Amino acid sequence: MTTYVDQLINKEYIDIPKYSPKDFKADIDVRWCAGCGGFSILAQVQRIMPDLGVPKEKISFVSGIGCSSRFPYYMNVYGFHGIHGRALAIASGLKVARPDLSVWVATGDGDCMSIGGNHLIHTCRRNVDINVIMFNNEIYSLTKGQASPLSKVGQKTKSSPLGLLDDPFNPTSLVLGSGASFVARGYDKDPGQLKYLFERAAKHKGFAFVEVYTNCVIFNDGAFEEYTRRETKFESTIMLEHGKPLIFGEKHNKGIKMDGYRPVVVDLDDGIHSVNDLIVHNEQDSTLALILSDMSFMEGLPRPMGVIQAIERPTYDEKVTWQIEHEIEVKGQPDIQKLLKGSDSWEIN
Amino acid sequence: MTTYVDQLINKEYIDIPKYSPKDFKADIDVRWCAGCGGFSILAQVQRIMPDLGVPKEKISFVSGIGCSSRFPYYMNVYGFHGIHGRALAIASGLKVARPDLSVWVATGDGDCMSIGGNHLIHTCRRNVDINVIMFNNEIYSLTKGQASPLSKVGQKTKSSPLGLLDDPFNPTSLVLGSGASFVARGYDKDPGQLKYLFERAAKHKGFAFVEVYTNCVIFNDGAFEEYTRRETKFESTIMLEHGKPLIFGEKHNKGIKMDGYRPVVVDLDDGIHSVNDLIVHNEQDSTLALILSDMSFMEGLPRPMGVIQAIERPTYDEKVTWQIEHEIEVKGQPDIQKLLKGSDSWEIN
Amino acid sequence: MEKQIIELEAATIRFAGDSGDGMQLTGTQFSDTSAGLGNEVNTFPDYPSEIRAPEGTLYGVSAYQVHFGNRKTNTPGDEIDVLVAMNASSLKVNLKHVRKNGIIIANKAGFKDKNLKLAKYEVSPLEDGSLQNYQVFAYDINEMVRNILQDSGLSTKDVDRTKNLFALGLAYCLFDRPLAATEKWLTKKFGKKPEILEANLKVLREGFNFASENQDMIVRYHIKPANLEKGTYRNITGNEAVALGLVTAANRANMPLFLGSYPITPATEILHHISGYKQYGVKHMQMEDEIGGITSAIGAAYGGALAVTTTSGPGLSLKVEAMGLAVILELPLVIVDVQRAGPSTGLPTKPEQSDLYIAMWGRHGEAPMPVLAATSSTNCFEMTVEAVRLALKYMTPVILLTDGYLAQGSEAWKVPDVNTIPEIKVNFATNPEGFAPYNRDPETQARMWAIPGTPGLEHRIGGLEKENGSGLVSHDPMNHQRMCEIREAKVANIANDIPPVTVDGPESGDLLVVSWGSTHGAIKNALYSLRQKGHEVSHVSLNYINPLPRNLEEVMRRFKRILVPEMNLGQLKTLLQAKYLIPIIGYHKIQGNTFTSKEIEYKIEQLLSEKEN
Amino acid sequence: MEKQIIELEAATIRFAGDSGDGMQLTGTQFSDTSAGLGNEVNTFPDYPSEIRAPEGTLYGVSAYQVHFGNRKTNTPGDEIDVLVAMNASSLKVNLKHVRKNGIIIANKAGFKDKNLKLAKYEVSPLEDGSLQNYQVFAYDINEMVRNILQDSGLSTKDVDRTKNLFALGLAYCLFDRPLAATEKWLTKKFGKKPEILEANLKVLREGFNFASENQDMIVRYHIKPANLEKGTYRNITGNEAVALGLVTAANRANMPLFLGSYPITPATEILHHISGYKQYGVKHMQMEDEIGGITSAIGAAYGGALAVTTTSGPGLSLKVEAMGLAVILELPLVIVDVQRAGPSTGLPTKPEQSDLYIAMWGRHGEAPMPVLAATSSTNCFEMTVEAVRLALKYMTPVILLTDGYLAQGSEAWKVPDVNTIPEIKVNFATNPEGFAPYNRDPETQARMWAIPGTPGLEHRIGGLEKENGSGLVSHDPMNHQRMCEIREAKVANIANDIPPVTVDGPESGDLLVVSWGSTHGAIKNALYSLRQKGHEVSHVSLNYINPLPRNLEEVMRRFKRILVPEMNLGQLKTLLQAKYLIPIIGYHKIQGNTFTSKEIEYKIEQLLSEKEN
Ligand SMILES: Cc1ncc(C[n+]2csc(CCOP(=O)(O)OP(=O)(O)O)c2C)c(N)n1
Ligand SMILES: Cc1ncc(C[n+]2csc(CCOP(=O)(O)OP(=O)(O)O)c2C)c(N)n1
Ligand code: SF4
Ligand code: SF4
Ligand SMILES: [Mg+2]
Ligand SMILES: [Mg+2]
Repeated sequence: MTTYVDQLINKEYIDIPKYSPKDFKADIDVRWCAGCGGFSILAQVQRIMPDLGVPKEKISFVSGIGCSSRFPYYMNVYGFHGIHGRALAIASGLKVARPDLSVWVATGDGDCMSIGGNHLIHTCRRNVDINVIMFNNEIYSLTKGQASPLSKVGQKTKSSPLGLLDDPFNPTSLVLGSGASFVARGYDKDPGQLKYLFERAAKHKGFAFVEVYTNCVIFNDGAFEEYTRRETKFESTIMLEHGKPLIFGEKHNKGIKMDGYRPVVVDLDDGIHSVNDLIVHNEQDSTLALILSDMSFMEGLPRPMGVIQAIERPTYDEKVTWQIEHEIEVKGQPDIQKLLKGSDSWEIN
Repeated sequence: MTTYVDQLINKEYIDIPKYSPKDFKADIDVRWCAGCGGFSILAQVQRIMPDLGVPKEKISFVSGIGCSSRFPYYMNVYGFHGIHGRALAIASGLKVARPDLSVWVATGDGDCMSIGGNHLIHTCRRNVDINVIMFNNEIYSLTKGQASPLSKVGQKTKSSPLGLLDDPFNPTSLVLGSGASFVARGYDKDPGQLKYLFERAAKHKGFAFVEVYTNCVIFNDGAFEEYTRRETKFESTIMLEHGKPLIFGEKHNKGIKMDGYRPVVVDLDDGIHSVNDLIVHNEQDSTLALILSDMSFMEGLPRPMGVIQAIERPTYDEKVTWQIEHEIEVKGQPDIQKLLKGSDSWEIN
Repeated sequence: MEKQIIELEAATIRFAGDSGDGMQLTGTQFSDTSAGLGNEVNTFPDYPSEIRAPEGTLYGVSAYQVHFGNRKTNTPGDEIDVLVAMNASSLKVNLKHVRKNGIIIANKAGFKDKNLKLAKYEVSPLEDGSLQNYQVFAYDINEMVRNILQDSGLSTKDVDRTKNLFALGLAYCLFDRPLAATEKWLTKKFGKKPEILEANLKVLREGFNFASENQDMIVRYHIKPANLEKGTYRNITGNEAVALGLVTAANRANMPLFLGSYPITPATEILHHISGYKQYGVKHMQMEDEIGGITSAIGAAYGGALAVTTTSGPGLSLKVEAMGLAVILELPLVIVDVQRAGPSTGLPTKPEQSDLYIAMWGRHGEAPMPVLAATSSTNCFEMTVEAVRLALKYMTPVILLTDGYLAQGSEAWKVPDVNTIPEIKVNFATNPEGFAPYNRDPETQARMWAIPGTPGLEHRIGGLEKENGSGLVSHDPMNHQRMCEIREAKVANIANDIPPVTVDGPESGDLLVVSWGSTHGAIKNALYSLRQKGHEVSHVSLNYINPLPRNLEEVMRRFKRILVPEMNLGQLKTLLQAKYLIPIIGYHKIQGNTFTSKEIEYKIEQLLSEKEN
Repeated sequence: MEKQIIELEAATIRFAGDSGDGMQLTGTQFSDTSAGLGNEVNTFPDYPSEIRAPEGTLYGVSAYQVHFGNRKTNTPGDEIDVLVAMNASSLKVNLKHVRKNGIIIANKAGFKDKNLKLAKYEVSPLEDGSLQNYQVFAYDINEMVRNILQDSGLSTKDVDRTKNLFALGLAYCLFDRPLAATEKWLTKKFGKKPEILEANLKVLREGFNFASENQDMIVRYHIKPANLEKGTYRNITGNEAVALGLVTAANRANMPLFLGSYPITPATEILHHISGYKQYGVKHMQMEDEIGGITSAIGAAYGGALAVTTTSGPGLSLKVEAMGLAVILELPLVIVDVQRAGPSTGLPTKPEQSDLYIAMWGRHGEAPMPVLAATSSTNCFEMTVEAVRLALKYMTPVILLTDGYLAQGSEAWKVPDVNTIPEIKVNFATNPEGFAPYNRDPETQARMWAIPGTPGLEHRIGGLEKENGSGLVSHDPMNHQRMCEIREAKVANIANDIPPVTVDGPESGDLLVVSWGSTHGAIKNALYSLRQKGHEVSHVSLNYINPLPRNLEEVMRRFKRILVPEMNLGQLKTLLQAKYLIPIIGYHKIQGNTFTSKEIEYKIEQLLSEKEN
């Protein structure tokens, strides 16, 4: 007897309706502050949904607690506003129970990397097929302005009025070190790239982590200005493209090469260096990914944006399904009565 | 008025007694199984204690729960057998409250990297000056044989009788990705190197993480045989030494060089390669550390043993002290009465 | 023009407007001024859970209420005498609390079509006669301030921002209060921006003048100073009182203070305050989660610090396992839980008293712990010091319960002289002779406290059951029973070290109201009013919940009926019935806000009349 | 030689030795053989918390006890009739439980000087006359098996390892049991190692023969088969019963099963079993911690699985926050807590009943939840199915309490016919018309369950308070009160859907014993014995704790006195007193083991005699 859940899992879709982004807007006011970076993320997520190739009812958004974690309320799909830090564990259970769903997690830098840190690293390791969007505003916003594990050393926040002592995580290094298979970074003010990254994350079979620099106009306004402002962004960031050399700068005249095991900036106009010296990005090279991520936090080096790594390996949820199929293949269809009886029973007559 | 704690913190030691390892043995039977790898760790820790330059009463061992976490009972210093997964948070509070202490944590692969994962990564990031010895036996022993996050894919354990589906962490990558300042690896059957690594960890100002491959004779016997058996260990491991090229093999005829951004094995006898091609280990190069750690889990490459990284930066606990000193310097000696009065009081007469 | 002066015992004013309208600031100024005049003062800020809700919406209304009087005010007041409504939504949301014939000062500029629509009014309430039961004074304050500042050179945006000060000036006039304190405060705040300062002062004064010259507003209220003890006073919220209580207690115990915490509304301000006290040698760690918060504190306690962790409901739930560890370790630890409405995330910005169960019983195994509760914002200070005293004296974790209402509301507080607060004695073990970590003080049953760094006392402790005395791990059955009983008796025995309850009202009779925590104030006011009507009702207000004061049972037995009003579904009721087998009449309000005095009054009158039938 | 046959109703044998002596296996064999003969059987393994404690030590003793009889045995037995002691330590540790005149079979080889020293004996108890109150049979079993196997070619180590089978053979002879079942089992186990098999069979038989020919051992005990229902039987531990109950319930509900868990003694075996059931489509995740265990289960429940999480005390403490989430989400979830001795790590391998408080009240906010308790190892199966039924029918998390004693002890279990277990109906919402996620079933108050994948029912839920019906986030005060009351009423209402309590004994009278969970068995045996002495005492055994069965109060009121024995300091007592205001006589044993029947019997006799005075 197939269960209702099995029916849903196995349902075949002949033609999925043609959606527009509007179909994914929930009928509710978005309660973020005017100017919040979240709006840009929401718009891009809603833009890519129609083309996922997934019927609306098969999409689920899970979140924790925070301004960012209000996200599911704004999406007209299945939504689960969880508790602080637990979105990824909830989503893991959901995805394993329901591999047919497209499972997304919206989370903040605190929700994801502070209280949720343990679930994050283990979900990376297991490679559960979940798409995570981490709204990084380098602050706790919903609770009105305390330091997050991504806040800067020395930063004055409500919980560090005399200057923050903690060193922050390098968030992409953390997830790479934990075994994440897809890692990318974008920012709220570049909607085109965001859209691309969300599409890539959706397509990636396995755990996909997208960090988004998200301006909080109230509690940490301008935290990412250096990387997003027209005047500075060309020098302070580098856009990664698979197969392309690492070139940056407003005039495309700077590059990154390896000096021993360390990346350094070279001037392409210095008559000494050429494009051939430069690192060529390869999304499938795990060591390169570590180098690029590590470089993000190095003084004098631009911050890589885009897809840092995209390496597929079997996902946890599909392995669960395979193991069940394999067991049934080997041992036959289940017989509960036999299970109850066990191997050492006796009869009383 | 100085507090009793202040007196302890500020106490000066003219001469510390000459200890022998025996002074650090607690008067209690060690309740590990005969042959447990833990004995080797215990012996080496007791051996290095006399030379720490720290009076016995200033040493504290903290642990969680597990076979390995019984460790503090066996040391005749201050000991705290905590709850599962929380050793590092307990130790952080202890070290911040008591920067005068030499604080050590004994933990298992489950205690440290499963339930304790969040405290681990945050303690790495903050760089609290704690020395961590992680007894990695790739299994939950105290609970009698379930998979740990370091168990191997496909491994049959009590909780994965049909084969484990989870991909394990690469533990050194996890801590490096989290910002650990000192990272090393040794194994129970090489006591000499263990002693060296513990000494180095003790000397390192900041968070020091030593992973020790620890054989559990009962629930995961032989898990590390490849790396510890005479017949295979020379080909399957490489001993890192600062400033030395990466050479390994029973006949010292193999080396590791970089091929692009990836480490590869070269044959030093092939007439093509020489020592000059090889990576030279540098404990202070964070990128190299990532490469070496990543290489640990790569097919065909030897597993690095020894100090993978040792980079000092200010510790969290000393920054706390500095901030207090700075505040007193700037604002003067504290006056509680003034604090209570606040800035907006009024008088009623 | 002659004004009609009305003498009042107490009054309540509420400033309400959009989140951006500066109502919190306006309310604070009014409160400070009143307190400075010698009034008793209680305040409560009431703001949306959204950070910046969209302008003009119903859920974006932000308000600040001030209750002030010549006698103890006890609560921020349940009925509003004067409502300042800066827009239509703020009127809509607050009108139901304005007393009949109360005054409404409305800013007409906030009642345009757009505002009405957002407030879901069809017609302007200022025009449709629906406010006939109130005294309404509606002016276009935006226009007025633009006129006042037309030559100031300030931008319209800056000009419009001063409108709250116009309203404040008006309110000052209405209640016959001087401008001086606010003028001084403005001068301090805008000292470096003279044009802004000038504009603000001008608007404030013009507001006052407008009211004093206005023909319609002929009534003036006058409230005499309260009969306050001499001394230095300040306003204090419950959260700040806890923070200051901790620093003070650490000082009295001559111990370093350590706070391990994680932000959570409405407890976070304790962390904010403490994190600014570095000058006082206070250490704090904002940990990765609440489990880290409490376990780092336990580590610090082990190291000899006065260790504290602060949180609210969801965080308390996460600390449960570690609280059990603290119990078996018998280490001193103060756990402050600022209660909010649950279950789960619930109504995170709203107060509730529903963490009593978890505080009493929320741990696996037998893990008893003293539970204290603060009854007012200022009482938070005293109970914090008391929690520290008990934790240190009895070597035990102690839970202090406050709630969002006490935590964020404020009261005028007589600043105590630190030296009059009793010293807290702590005896660290230092003598190796005969030392064992679970040797106990024969009187308190507190175990010895030996901290790392003390030569010769090296020992091991942990979460496994340990032998009484030696502290060695023990699986001995009788020892376990004994240790469980000792831990329970140690806490129960604290009953001999805390004040017996006192009865407010007759010592025996028909009806006794028993309350705990923040319902205190509303009940006090209800009884005040009932007594004026000639009813004799008694009240016991509990600060100690575990153990209960030793005379409580006897006191309760002197009454025929016991009423327990709680902001939950009957948690103290469960406890009292279980302990004393005395039937309790529960009165359960669980609506994300406290009881009003009127509600209590009504409930009691109902009970009294039932009796008469 | 003629043997003296003694007919017994029941007997208790305990096999005790070093951890490496194979006592668990020996005991299991004895139990299986007895059960196969048609006896009622209860067993309990008792092993050290160390994995491999050092040889010969007191704390390294491992034992397995079997209680078997021709009537319901109920417990593993409190007094030992026959103790097999393979070394000095095992005698020392277990002697106090051997009844007067009981039999002790001792392996002399385990009483050498080294053993005596480790067991802290000055002189050998086999020689100093201290065992005169027992029938002692001491032989050098090591030597005997070496003789028996001298030509086997096996190593001494392998030879020595067979000594437990010699003892088993002896025991079989003593109790007149056949060897066939164990022979069969050995054959299956060592089929591939014929020399080992041969040796084992030989030693087993020689043990039997030795006893039958031995001049001293003239007594034989005979225990008739019990009057068991016809059917298929097996031994089952409480943990396996839970695992099988879950799979069965999932089958009856036609739902996929999902377990999110984290290992912890003594609950881990549930995870072990479930993780082997892949063939049955069961999914499980061993999560990183207990919080992940429960939250992954909540995620799976949201996705439409029958979701379960299993743990013991410390793990339950960690799940507290997420349990509150499940309450407000109103999603079905089964939480199994296998209780062990706390607080904190406590005595991790020992049973206790001290998680009742946390199960009832251990959540912030008002977060009521049904609480069930299993009373025996086999009852774990039924109560698991029942927990699933209630969770699914009422859309609520349900806690099932078992304990280490039930979990690891085993009983003979009549395997049920799956098809006789009632189907569990689950109605997923599928119709978009008028759908709202918090619309409720008028009878059960269960909300609608709409799961992802269902077209047209897209909606959002979460931990914030929500409007009844629509499920939209709501800060409305009255809605919050209503929702809190609905959640409470929904659970309370389950009282109408569970069986009323039945009284074992007279329906009214002087003394009623009320118990919950695993104390059931000891009380049953005590009452059996008391009745034989002519005492009329009644007993109510609770499977349902929240809500309590609807007739319980009335039943209790029919008795003058109520005794509640619990393995804690009075947790059910607190609950009953709070609910019914009926005074309870508590009897609190908290020693890491259960009550013996004798203790209960004695306590009751004492109460009865007090009455007589
Ligand atoms: C268990 C628990 N602890 C703490 C909180 C309080 N809390 C809510 S959101 C939050 C942090 C939010 O920061 P982030 O995840 O960065 O989200 P943002 O608001 O910045 O988008 C905290 C501490 C909570 N709700 N639950
Ligand atoms: C909160 C909690 N969860 C689970 C347990 C059970 N437990 C004790 S030790 C352990 C794992 C031990 O594994 P590891 O840390 O690798 O230590 P080892 O025994 O292998 O040295 C577990 C799951 C516990 N004591 N507390
Ligand atoms: S407070 Fe910050 S993060 Fe939150 S909604 Fe406003 S701008 Fe966005
Ligand atoms: S079970 Fe394994 S880890 Fe534990 S003491 Fe024995 S050998 Fe060591
Ligand atoms: Mg944030
Ligand atoms: Mg381990």
